This record gives sequence, C-alpha cells and structure tokens, in this order.
Amino acid sequence: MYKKLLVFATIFILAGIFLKLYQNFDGSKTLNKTASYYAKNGASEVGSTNIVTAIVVTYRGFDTLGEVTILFVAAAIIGFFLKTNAKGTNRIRNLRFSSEIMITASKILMPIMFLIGAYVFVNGHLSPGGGFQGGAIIASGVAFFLLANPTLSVNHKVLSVLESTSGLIFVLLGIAGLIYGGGFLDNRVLPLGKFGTLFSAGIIPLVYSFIGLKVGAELSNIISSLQQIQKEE
Amino acid sequence: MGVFTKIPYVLLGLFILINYGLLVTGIFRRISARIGKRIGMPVYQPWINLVKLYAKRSSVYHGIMFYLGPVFRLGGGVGIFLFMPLIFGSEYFSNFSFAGDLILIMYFMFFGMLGMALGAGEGGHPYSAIGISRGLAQFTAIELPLTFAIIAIAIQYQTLSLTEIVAAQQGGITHWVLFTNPFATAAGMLSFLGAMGASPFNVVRAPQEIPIGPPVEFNSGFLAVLRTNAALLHIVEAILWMNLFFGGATNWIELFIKSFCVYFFALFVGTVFPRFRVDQSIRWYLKVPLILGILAILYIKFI
Amino acid sequence: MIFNLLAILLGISTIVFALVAIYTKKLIFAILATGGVSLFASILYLLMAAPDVALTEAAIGSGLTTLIFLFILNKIKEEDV
Amino acid sequence: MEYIGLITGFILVILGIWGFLTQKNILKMIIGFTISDTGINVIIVSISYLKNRTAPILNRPDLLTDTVNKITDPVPQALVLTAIVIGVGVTALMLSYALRLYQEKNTLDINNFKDLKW
Amino acid sequence: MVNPIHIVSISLGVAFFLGFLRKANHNLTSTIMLLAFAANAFISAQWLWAFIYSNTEPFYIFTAGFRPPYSISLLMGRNEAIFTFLINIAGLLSGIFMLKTYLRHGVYAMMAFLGLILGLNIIILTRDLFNFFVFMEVSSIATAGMIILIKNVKSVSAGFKYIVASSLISILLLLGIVFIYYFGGSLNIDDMITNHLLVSKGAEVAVFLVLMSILLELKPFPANGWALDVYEGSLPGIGALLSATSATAVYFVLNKLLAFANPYWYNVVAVVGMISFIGSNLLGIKQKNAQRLLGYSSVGQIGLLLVILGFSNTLGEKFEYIAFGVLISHYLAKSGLFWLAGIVKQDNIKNWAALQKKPIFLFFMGVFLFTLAGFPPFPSFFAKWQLIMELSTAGMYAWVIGILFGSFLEAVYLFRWFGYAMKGEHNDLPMFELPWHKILPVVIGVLSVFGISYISKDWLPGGTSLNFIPLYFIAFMYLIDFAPAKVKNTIVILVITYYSWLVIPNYYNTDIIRLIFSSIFLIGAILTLIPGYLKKGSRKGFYPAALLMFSGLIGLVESTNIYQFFFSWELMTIGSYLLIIRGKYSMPHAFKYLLFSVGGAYFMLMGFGMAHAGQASLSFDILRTGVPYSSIIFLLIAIGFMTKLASLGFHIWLPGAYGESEADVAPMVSSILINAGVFGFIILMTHIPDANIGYFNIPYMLGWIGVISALVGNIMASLQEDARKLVAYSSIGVMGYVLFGMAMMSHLGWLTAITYTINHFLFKGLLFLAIGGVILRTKTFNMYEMGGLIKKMPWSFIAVLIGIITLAGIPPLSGYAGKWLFYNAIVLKGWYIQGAFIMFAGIIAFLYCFRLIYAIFLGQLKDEHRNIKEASVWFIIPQYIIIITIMLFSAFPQYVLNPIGNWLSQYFPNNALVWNGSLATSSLGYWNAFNIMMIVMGMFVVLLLFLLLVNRGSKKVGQFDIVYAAERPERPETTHMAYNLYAHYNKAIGFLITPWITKSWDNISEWVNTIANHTRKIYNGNGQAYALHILIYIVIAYLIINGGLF
Repeated sequence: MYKKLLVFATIFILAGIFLKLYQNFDGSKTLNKTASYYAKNGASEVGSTNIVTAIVVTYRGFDTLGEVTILFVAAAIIGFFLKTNAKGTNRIRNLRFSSEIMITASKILMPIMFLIGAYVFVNGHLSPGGGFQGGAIIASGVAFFLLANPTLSVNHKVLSVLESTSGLIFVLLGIAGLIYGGGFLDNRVLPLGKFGTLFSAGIIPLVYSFIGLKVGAELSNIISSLQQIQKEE
Repeated sequence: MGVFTKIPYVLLGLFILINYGLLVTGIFRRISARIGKRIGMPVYQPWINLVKLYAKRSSVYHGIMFYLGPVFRLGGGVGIFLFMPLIFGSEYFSNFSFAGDLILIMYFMFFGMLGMALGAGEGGHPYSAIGISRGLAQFTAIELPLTFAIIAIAIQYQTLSLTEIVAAQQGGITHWVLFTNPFATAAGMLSFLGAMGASPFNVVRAPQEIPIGPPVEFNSGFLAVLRTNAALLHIVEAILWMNLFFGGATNWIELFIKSFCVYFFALFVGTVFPRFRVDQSIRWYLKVPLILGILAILYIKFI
Repeated sequence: MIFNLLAILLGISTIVFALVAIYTKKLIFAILATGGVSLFASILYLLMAAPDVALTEAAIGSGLTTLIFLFILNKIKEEDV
Repeated sequence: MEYIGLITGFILVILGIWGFLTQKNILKMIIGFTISDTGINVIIVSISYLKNRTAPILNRPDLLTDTVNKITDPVPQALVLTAIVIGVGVTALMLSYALRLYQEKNTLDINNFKDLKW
Repeated sequence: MVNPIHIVSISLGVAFFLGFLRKANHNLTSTIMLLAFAANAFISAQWLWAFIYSNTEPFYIFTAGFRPPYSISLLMGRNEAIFTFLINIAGLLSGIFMLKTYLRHGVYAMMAFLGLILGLNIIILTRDLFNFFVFMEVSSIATAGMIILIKNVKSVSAGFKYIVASSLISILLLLGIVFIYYFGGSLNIDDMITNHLLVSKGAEVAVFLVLMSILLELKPFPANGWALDVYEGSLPGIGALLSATSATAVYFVLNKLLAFANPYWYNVVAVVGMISFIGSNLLGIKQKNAQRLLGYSSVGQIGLLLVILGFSNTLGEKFEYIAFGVLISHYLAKSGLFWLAGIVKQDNIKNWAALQKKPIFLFFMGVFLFTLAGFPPFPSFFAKWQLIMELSTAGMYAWVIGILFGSFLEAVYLFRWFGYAMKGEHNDLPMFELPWHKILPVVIGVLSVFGISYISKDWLPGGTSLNFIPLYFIAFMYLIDFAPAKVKNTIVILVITYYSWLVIPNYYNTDIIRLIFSSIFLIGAILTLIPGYLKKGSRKGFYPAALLMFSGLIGLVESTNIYQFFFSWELMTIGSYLLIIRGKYSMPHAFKYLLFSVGGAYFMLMGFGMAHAGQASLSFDILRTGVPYSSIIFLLIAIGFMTKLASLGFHIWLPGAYGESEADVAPMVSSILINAGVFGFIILMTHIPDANIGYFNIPYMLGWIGVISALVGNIMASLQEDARKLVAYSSIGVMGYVLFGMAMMSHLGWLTAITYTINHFLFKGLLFLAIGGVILRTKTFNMYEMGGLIKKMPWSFIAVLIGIITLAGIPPLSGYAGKWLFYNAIVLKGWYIQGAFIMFAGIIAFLYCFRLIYAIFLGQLKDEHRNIKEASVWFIIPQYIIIITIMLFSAFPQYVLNPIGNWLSQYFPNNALVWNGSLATSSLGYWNAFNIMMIVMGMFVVLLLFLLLVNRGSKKVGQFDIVYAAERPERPETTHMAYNLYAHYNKAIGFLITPWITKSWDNISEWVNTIANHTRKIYNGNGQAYALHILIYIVIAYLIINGGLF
C-alpha cells in the first residue's frame, strides 16, 4: 500500500514540474527564428510545397537518417531475437481459417492499399505524408494479407534485400549530396524543377520513396517474423 | 693517572672487596641462623668453601655457552665494580669511573643476569629454564623503581656520573639523598631487596623451589666463580646504593660501616617476610615502589 | 470557436480511453483502448493544422502498434492455454 | 486550442507513467509507456499550433506570399514524425522482450523477474 | 583528410550491405564488420593526429548544405577526435573479442553492433539537440539488442529493465528538448551558447529535464539498479563496451551541454558525481559477483569524472588533463577487466584464482587494478595528484576528503579481489581456454596503458623531474623473468651496486641523513638479496617487485619535492605489497598492509594538498609553520608516516605481513621498508618543528604514542610463540623508541632516534636472516618445536647472539650507545615519566631477546633435528657482513654520530654531544665506547681463560647423561621447556595487552560492511522499482535545485 502512496507522491511532484512548464507556456504569436526562416525561403531553397517534408528530408535530413537506422536496428534485433529462440513449444497450432469475407475483402483491398501507400510516399513533398506514412500503409497492407490467409508467408529474403537496397541507395544519395550538393543529404543534386510538380524539390521524392520502401519492408519484416513464430510453433 | 697505571690499584681494591664480601656473607648467615635460634656456621666458612671449590676440577661441561654463563655473571659483578668510584676523592680507588657513568653500571647489573640465563640455558638441566624465566621476569620488575629513583637523582643533580652525585652529597648528613629526596631512597632501597635476591624475592635461587638449582649443574670451578661473584656483587651493590643515596665514602672505614648497614637492611627485611611468587612480586613491584618512584620524580620536579 | 469545443471533447475522450486502457482487466480491451487513444490524438492533430503528423499517427500509432500488440497478445494467450 | 492540447498531453503523460509504475502485468506497463509516448507527441504538436493559421503546406498560391504569418510552426511537426517512429521501434522491441520473458517463466508479472539483485 | 561524415556513411553502408549477405558464411560478414570499425578508427585517428601535431582548427560539417541553426551541424574538434577514436577502437577490440558470438548469431547482431557504434560516434560529433536525442535512441535500442546476445533469463530481464529505464529517460529528454526549442527558438547547441537563448523561467525547467535525463543516462548512484543488472546479466564483452564507450560518450555530451546551462549546474553535477562515487564504491565492498563488482566500480569512476567535470572551472586549464587521465585509465582498465572476465568465465570473485594457472594474466589483472586504483606510473595517479592539488588550492577540503574516502573504498574491494586471484585455491578450478581473439584485446589494452602512462607523465608541471630510469629497468627485468633466479639475482645486485656507487657518494659531504638512509636502502637491498641465490627455478615476479620497492625507497631519498616523494612512496607501496603477498598464507595480511598504506598515503596526500594550497612550488619548504593549518598538515602527514612506522593503532598489519612473507623477503621488508617512515618523519619534522592543535601539542602526543607502542610491542613480543612474529613485534617496539626519540624534538633525542634506526636496520636484518635460515632448515617457525640448535648451527647462533646483544643494548655493542643517548636525552628534555616507561620497555626487551635465543638454540636438541645442517651459506654471508658492521659501529661510533651531530646542530643548537677521540660527553654524563669495549673484553678473556684452564681435561656431557629429580630423561621434548616461557608475566600484566586495537579495527570494518549490506538492499531486482527510483531521483533533484515545488 505504501508503495502506491510513494508512486502517487512522485507523480504529483512530476505533475508540479509539468505545471511549471505549462505556466510558462504563453502561446507564441509569431513563428520563432528558425521556423520563420523555413517559412520564408523553405519553398525557394528546397522547392517542396510541403515544408514539413522539406525539413524532414533536407534541412534535418540527418535526423531522418537516424530515424531509418532506428527502425533498421529495431528490425534487426527483433529478427535475430525472435528467430533464434528454439525454446518455444513446437506443436502445430490448429490454424483457424479466416472467414470468407476476409479473403474476398483482402483480394480487393490489398492492391488499393499498396497503391495508396505508393501514392503517399511518392508525392510526399506535395501532399501531407511521406516515406514513413507510406511505408506504414504498405506494411499494414501486408499484415492484412497475412491475416487473410495465414498459411502463406512472406518471403523474408526478398524483403531484406529490398530493405538493404533502399537503405544503400538512401546513403548513396546522401553521399551524392555531399559531392554535388552543399553537404551530406543535400537535395540540390537534381534540379529543383517547377514548384508544385511531381519532379521537383531535387532528390526529395527519390529519398522519400526509398525511405517508404525501406520502412514498408522493415515493418512487414517485423510483422512477418511475429507471424512466423506463430506458424513455427 | 693513565688507564694502565691504575690497574694494580683496581686489583687491590677488588681483592679487598672480595674478602670483605666473604666476611659479610659469613656474618649474614650467622646472624640469620641466630635469629632462627641456631648457632650457625663459623664466620670464616665462605673462605673455606671458596678455597675448596677453587682446588677442585670438574671433568664434565655442557658446551661453550656453559662456560660463558659464570663468565658473564662475574663479568657483571666486576663490571659494576670497575666503573664505580669506591673512595670519593681518592685518585687510586675511583677505578675506571671516568669512562662510563651510572647507566653503564645499571646495565652491568642486568648483564650478569642475562649471562647467567644463557649459561644455565645451555646446561643440560631442564628446570634451569624455569629458574631463568622467573629470574628475568622478576628482575625486570625490580629494575623499574630503581630506574625511577636514578632518574630522580639525575634530575636533582643534573648529572648521570656517579662521582658528581657523590660529590653533591658531601658535607653533612642533611645533604644525603636520604633527606633531599626520601621517596627516591625508599624506592631505591625496596629495589635493593630485589637486586640482592634477599628473602622476599629469593624464589629464583631457593633450593626448595627446584630440587636441583643451577649450583648443582655448575660444580667445582664454575661454582667457585659464581660464589666469588655472589660475594662481590652483593657488596658492590651495597656500595653503589651507598654512593647513590647515603653520600658515598671518603675513606675505607666509612665505606665499610655504611655498606655494612645497607647490607644488613636487606637481612632484617628478609628474615621477617615470607617468600613471594614471581607474579606476586611483579605485581607488588608495580604497586608500591612504582608509586614511590613517580612521587620521587614529581617531588624533584615541583620542589 | 467550434474547433475549441471539438478539441475539448477529443481531449476528454482520449483521457477516458487512456484510463480505460490502464484499468481494464481484459488485455484485449486495453490494447483496443490504446488504439483509440492514438486515433483521437491523430484527429486532434488534424485540428491543430498538422496533417502530416495526423497521417503518421493514424498509420503507425494506431494501426501498426495495435497490430503488433495483438500479435504478441495472441502469441502469449496461445502459450498458457 | 493549444492550451487544450497541452493539458491533454500532460495528463496523458502523467497517466501513462502512473500506469507504467503501478501495473504488475508487463503488457500493461508497455501500454502505459505507449500512452505517455502519445501524450508527448500531443504536447509537441500543440506547441507548434498558432491561432487560426493553416498547415505548413503551400499548396494554395496565396500562401506563397508572406508565408511567415500564415502557417503554423513546421519544425515541431517534423520532430513529432521522428518521435512517433521511434515510439513504434521501442514498443516493438519492448513487446518482443515481453514475449521472451513470458516464454522464460510463463508469467507476465514483473515481480517474478528478480534474479539479478543487490 | 577524410571528411568525418564518412564514419556515418561507412557504418550505415556496411550495415545495409550486410543485409544482402544474410546467408553468406559468417566469417566473411564479421571481417567486413571489423573492417568498417577499422576504417572509422582510422578516420578519427587521422583527425586526432592532425589536431595534436599540426594543430588544425576544429572542422564544422554542415549537413544538407545549410548554415547550422537551420540544419544539423557536426563538429570534429580535438576532444571529439579523442572521444570518437576511443569509441571506435573500443568497438574494434570488442568486435574482435566477441568474434565467436557474432559468428554464432549472424548478421543481425552485427548490424545492431554497427548501429551502436555509429550512434555513439554521432552523439559525440553532433551539435544539434534533437539529433543527439535520435542517436541516443539508436544507441540505447542497439544496446538493448546487444544485452540479449547471451540467451538466458538473467540477460533478458536485464535487457527489459534497461529498455524500460532508458525509455522513461528518453520521454523526459524529449519533453525537455521540445520545450528548449519552444523557449529558445533553435535546436543548435552553438546557437544557444552564443546568444544565451535560455533566459526565461520556463527554460530553467526544460534545461533541468534535459540535463537531468543525461545525468540519469550516466547511471548516478541511487538510481542505477538497471545499469548494474545490465553489467551483471550481459556478456563480459558487452559489459566492456558499455562501461568503456557509452558512458564515455554520454559524459562528453554532458560536458558539451553544460556550456549552455547556467553555472549552478556545475555544482549539481559535482554533487551527483560525489554521491555516486562514494555510494557505489561503498556498495562495491559487498559484491561477490565479478561483473557486478566491475559495474559498481565503473559507476563509481563515472561519479569521479562527474566531480571533475563539476569543478572544471576551478580546475582551469588542468581540467582537460585530469579528466583525460582518469577517463583513459577507467576506459582501458574497465574494458581490460571485463575482457578478463570473459576469458576466466568465473562469476564468483573467489574463483578468479583460476588465473594462477597462467601467471601472465595475473600480471595483466594487476596492471588494470593498479591503474584503476590510481597508483604510479599509471595516468590516473598523475590525474588524481593534480586533482587533489587543484582542489586544495581552491580550498575545497570537504571534496578532497570525499574523493580520497571514495578511492580508499574502491581500493578495498579491488585489492581484496586481487588477493583472491593471487592466492586463492585454484587446482580444482577449470582451466580457461585462450582463443587468440580473446587474448589480443587484453594485450593491446595493457600495452596502451603503459604507452599512455609514458606519454602523460610529462604533461604535469613536476612530471618531468621524476626519474623513470628504475622503472625502465624493472620493465626490462620483467621481460627476462623466465631466466633462472641465480642469473637475475646477480644482474640485480650488480645494478644496485652500480646505482649505489652513483648515488651515495654525492651525499657524502652534503647531507649526512640522506647518506645514511640511501646506504641503508641500497646496501641493505644488496645484503637481503644475497639469500636469493638459494632459490632454484626462475622465481617469477619476485625481482620486479623487489626492484619496485627499492626504487621507491631510493626515490624517497633522492626526491627534492613532495611530488617526487609521493610518487616514490606509492611505488614503494606497490613493490612491498607484491613482495609480501608472495608468502603462502600472507593474503589477508598483505591486504591489511595495503589498506593501511593506501589509507596512510591518502592522509599524506591530503596533507601535501593543504600545504601546497596557495603556493606555486612543490618543493619541501612549502611545509613551513607559517602556512595556515600547519599543525593539521603536520598531523595528517604524521598519520601517513605512522601507518608505515606501525606505531600503535596502525600496527595490526605488521606481525602478519612480516611473519607470513617468504624467508628472504621478511628481512627485506622489515629492516629496510620500515625506515621509510623514519625518513619521512625526519623530513616532516625538520620542516614543521612544532605543531599544536587546540591546547595539546602533537609531538608530545607522538611521544606518548611512541612510549605505549614500545611498551606494548615489547610485551607482545615476549609472549609470542612464532619466532617471526616475535621479531616483528620487536620492530613495533623499536619503532616506538624511534618515534619517541623524534618526538622529543631535541638534539640528543634525534641523535638517539637516528642511532636506533641504524641499529634497528642492522640487528633486524641480522635476526630475520638468521631466523629465516633456521626456519628453512627446521621447516617450522614455532620456537617450542626447536631447541638445542647451537650444536648444529653454531654460525646462526653467534649471529643471533650478537643480534640480541645489540637489540638489548648491552654495553660492549652499539645498542648501548642508543640506550645511553636515550637516558641523557630524557633527563635533558624533562619527559621523565615517559622516559621511565620507555626504559621499562627496554628492560622487557631483554625478556624476548632471551626467549628468542634460548628457545631456538639453547636447551635440548629434538630428535628430528639430529642431522640438520647449518643454515645455507647464502644466509650466513650477509649475516656476517652485518656483524662486522655492528662491531665497527660499536667500536668507533664517533665516525657516524659526530657528523650527524653537526647536521643536527643546525636544527637543535643547544646541548649537543661533545666528542674528543672516542669519549663522548654530554652535559650529563660521559661514555667512552672504545675503553668500555676494551675493559669488558679484557675482563671477559681473563675469566674465560681461567675457567678453561681449570677444567682443561673435561669431557662434553651427552644430552641424556644427566640426572634430575631422581630420574633420567629419555625424550628431548620433556627436557626443553620453551612453551609459554613468561606465563607469570602474562598473569601479572596480561590485561594490559589484550589485543583491543585489532578488535577495534575489526569492528570498524564490520560496521562498514553492514552499512554496505543494508544500502544495497535498495536494488531489489524489480524493473518497475528501478523506474520508480529514476523518477524519485529526478523529483528530489528538482526539489533541491528549485527549493520547493514552486
């Protein structure tokens, strides 16, 4: 009982700290220094309509690189972590076949999901969304497919090759930025093109699509490895 | 007078003292017998023993250290004699007192005891070790009050050389340490009992304690040396105490009388008190005489 | 004005769903409640003029996290049967 | 509007940490963690909101001129994007840990995993 | 020069490339991974080289081609180059170390490992706050992955606790970063620092959150349960990686971020560090598991680093040097020890005795432990010295005490562990196999420790003045350690003679004291090394240890300033510890010895620090009375020397250390080592003549301590059964004399003390050598089991006889000179009561002298010793050289005492000793050594001749031809009474010497252990509880910093 009290007291003081933060928050009226810079010459320098994508891919492209490494490392760890545990009980589980609706719905929805995913990460620099969101949609598509027919399984080899190639290309694009453009991951390798069109804002679409592929492959990798162990047992 | 020219006088002094020692031992034994209502042996008995012993020859010994035992013992006695002035003021009978001083003499007292211990240890006799450990332990306790007394005197007269101490005590009885620092004399006299091996503290050589004491091991020639030393050591210690506490002697007669009185102080105390065990004597010495010694020093320091 | 009202409503429902997620006994309801929390959050983002974030939150936050949770739950429920 | 977002965000974080610390079941702990993660994201987005301004996507021509006082702050939104994905990565890892822990001792109670102590 | 960004592209490119080779054989993939690490290491090495040698200015990397506040910038400065180099090298070496695990686990594990090293590299390089957060997440996820390389419930639960804790921390970190962005307007660190963006009240809390989460990432003491479980649960290789790299990287980030926080954060960091340093070291004492112990030690070291960081502005430009010294030794030693743990594969620290199967690994472990504990010649020694000096100049004495107390606690558990490893029971422990990829990193670690200590030694102001020649020779001796003992012994003796020929003469006319002590140390060394010829085989490890001790000792004499003095003092401690621990049962005693020496050394260091405060120079004359607190300084340094002098209260290590060490080590350690304390006291007292705290005077107290230790030492000696313990206790007694003499602060007092030191050196060496020879022959050291050996070992008997005569101070020999001087000094000084007690102690000295010679040599010969040979000739030769010196010193003391007198008169002018010829007269009495000797010898010879003459024909009596108490003895045991010889003494004053001091020291250690035991209960193993600890830590810190909630 006293443990709960202790936790409550600590949380109460933590709330006090947050309250202090909250009180000093006065809802700024204008954009601060960095944001106004992005607003003013984001479009001209990077040429992408969606400024958030501009920040994510070029201005703070290094973060996205870190981001990709996180997912990559997480997928690697989960892959090696769950794959090699031979300890689990290995009796074959009676697979409950998914209902009729699931199978037909998956046949119809699957292509649309992939299409939406591709659309999202291809013109990430135009409309909201980008590599991560597109990848997530593709991954949920794959998951939906796996749920629909549990006996089939996704070929791990293809997925990891896809993942590695897109990762490598992303790094190469970064180095290209270093050689041609201003610095590592600079998008002025390709011409900025006309503002608002598909082929504009330098290499952002390329970068984002490869990130999308990579994230999609990774997440489906994770899901399938989770799915996998179910099947093995 | 050079060192070598002094030797004959020193030997002469030694001869006189040995005879005087034998005489006094004889008288000592006779008086204690008389106290015990016995006639006692004739006064010249020690001479006879000595002559007999020196005539005999022992056909057996226990190794070189066995020899060194009596040698060290007598060396201790003679050592004290050599570095102590007999007659104050006389050029001839102040022996080698100029070379060493009071501390050297104190060490020679222990020198004999340690030598005897080594000798007896080497002797085949198992019980000699018991005797030695008792003797050493007891003697260390005896030496403590003496040290306090000597330091008190050293402070009083700001010197460690015996001749100067005696010089400071000249001129009438009131100058003796007996009066100037009674506590020191008391501590000194109590430790004199122990140093003499007189009755309350003679468990070490008492024949009843150990069926066969060192005298049996050391027979004939060895015993002769030991006997001469016994005689010499006691009288020399008496003279030393005399020099320290009772104003030394300016001529031979004064020397004989005073040393006789100091000597017999031990006799009277001895015959009255029973014999102490060693740990009792150690504990006793660490009580009364120790306090007296400390008082002696404090007495000097603050008065 | 209408947006503030809607936002307050959304805020309260997210908090309610969060409480449900923490205190329900059944794990399945907890996971669905978490999905709900992240769904309401993504709608809140829309109100706060952040479409990118809303899409991500919807796709990843509510979609994938809940999916992984369900897989794991399925795996664990499988074990103790 | 942003005040509402901020409050909800803070309350979500507090609830998440409370759930995290009081629930015995490991999965409930992870749920607590996810909730506080979502809470953080709400806070970050509510910081970027400026009163009656549109999203930072310049699809309409009128936004191109003097965009400084027309769009909300795009930077926190970029940060949130990364934060969400990090949240997913960490949650996936925690869940696989939970699974392995479950396979080891067939229980999900955190108090059973006390082998390493002192 | 390669653009540092390529560290990123290489590691990421290789990680992704490995994705293709999932199925390829693992040898190929692991080599590729190692190549990637090598490339990274090369890049950072290249930059490091450029910065150090062609001092290029820092290189800014702008990602995405835009100016920093609007894009992420990385900086490759000198510090960054050092840190990235350390991290990449650690990555490479751990990769090599864990090659087998990676081969087994395949590509995924390698990707995670690459991710971890990449994350750490960028954490150091990045100048952007959010980027730091992202790559902090990368490294924490990768670490979580690394922990479970070893598949058992412990590692998985440890991993879970880790991920729980780091996710809680990252939540708060993210919150802090976002609000810093809100208040500050930009995420770039340089931008924040240059134009002080964070001024408003709210930013205060945001900065608090960020810095607090980074501090928590560094595992501060009460809130680091999760970290300790990780160290214990994971593979040793991973433990090395974590302690060496991730802690270092986050430490560097904290250093970066503190720049933009306001100044009071430096104190917060220092307080957190100090609590962590002392707390984790205290708890380390109770650790039984090796890896968990290393975890506690690494948390402690990070705590120390935090303290240094906290004081970076008080330390000024020395900060970099100190931080680097401590960091590099932590980095190398910790990874080395973890790798050793990986090789030995033993959990319980007691089973590390398995290392004895391969002594070279014991050497490695020793090097790493001594580096950690801050002993010379390793970098941490220089760093710790400079730290204490700077802190005491700044007057931060409380902090100095804290640091010293913490490092003492650390020394406790480190060297207990070393003791187990050196001396534990090892033949039933499994032999550990030694694949090449496990040995290589350890070897590189050791070499780099020596390399860096070579480089870092001359960065310090006084550093260049240290003479390292003896150390190079010791290294050489270690190289030829396989050679037979006889060859090595000759080499060592020749070198020492050459060195003494080099050193001693130039003291001849200048400084008599240094002449005496240098001759004692060097000639004493030669004498005690001679018995070494007796040993067969190659006697591994003896000669380097002996040389270490002797170089330390002679270094003391040669030192001109306190820095050299302390350097050689610590060298001597290592050497003597390694010598003492060689004895069969000497482990607990050597451990006690080391603890006392380390404790004493830290007292001395504190004293030197306080003396040095405020003065620029390091020379001895800063120890003047004019300096403030001069009496406290005197007390501290005096305690330091008293631990070496084994005066009462600090003596409990001596009987065991001298008793249990090897036969020829005992004289070396006892007669020579103990004089170091005396030399120290001489230097101390000549510089600070008088010191009194409050109303009582310290030298007066020292006098009383000297008296009591003399009394107790002698009484204890006379009641010992073991010969070596007897002689050891007598050392305490004699040193009590010396201390008393020194404390008198008078001409004669010092003259006595120095004569006693010389005498002690002579007769202690003599006695220990003789007893060593006897014990080697009789194979027992209990005196009552010996007896009557005079018949078989006459030479040893004569040596011991002369030894005890000198010791007891009996007239003809030089001992008497000491005694005579003593009486004069006492009477002149006026300390009568103490004087009398000291004389009583002197008289008791007779007791144990007699016991020693009687029980061993006199009395009856035992049956088993019937055909025993004389002690080996190698023991006899040095004894007789010493005897000749004693004879010379007794006959002509004036050649030694006169020059000492002249030297002394510059300090104590009045009532010196007046010499003419051989007659010395003081104001009290006179003493003519030569005459006394002649007279006594003459008398002696006359009497001996007479007796020999009288009994010329007598026959020697057989052992059993005697009769006593009417029976004939058959068994020798019955006739040799040597057991409990002074029983009545025990009865009379036994109560005085019951060993209550040893009991009180045991109580202290008992009390410390119980505290450690209770406090470590807070780590109850529950992951949730650990998360709660983190939150409580943050909350309390907030309350303290903010002073209440609002």
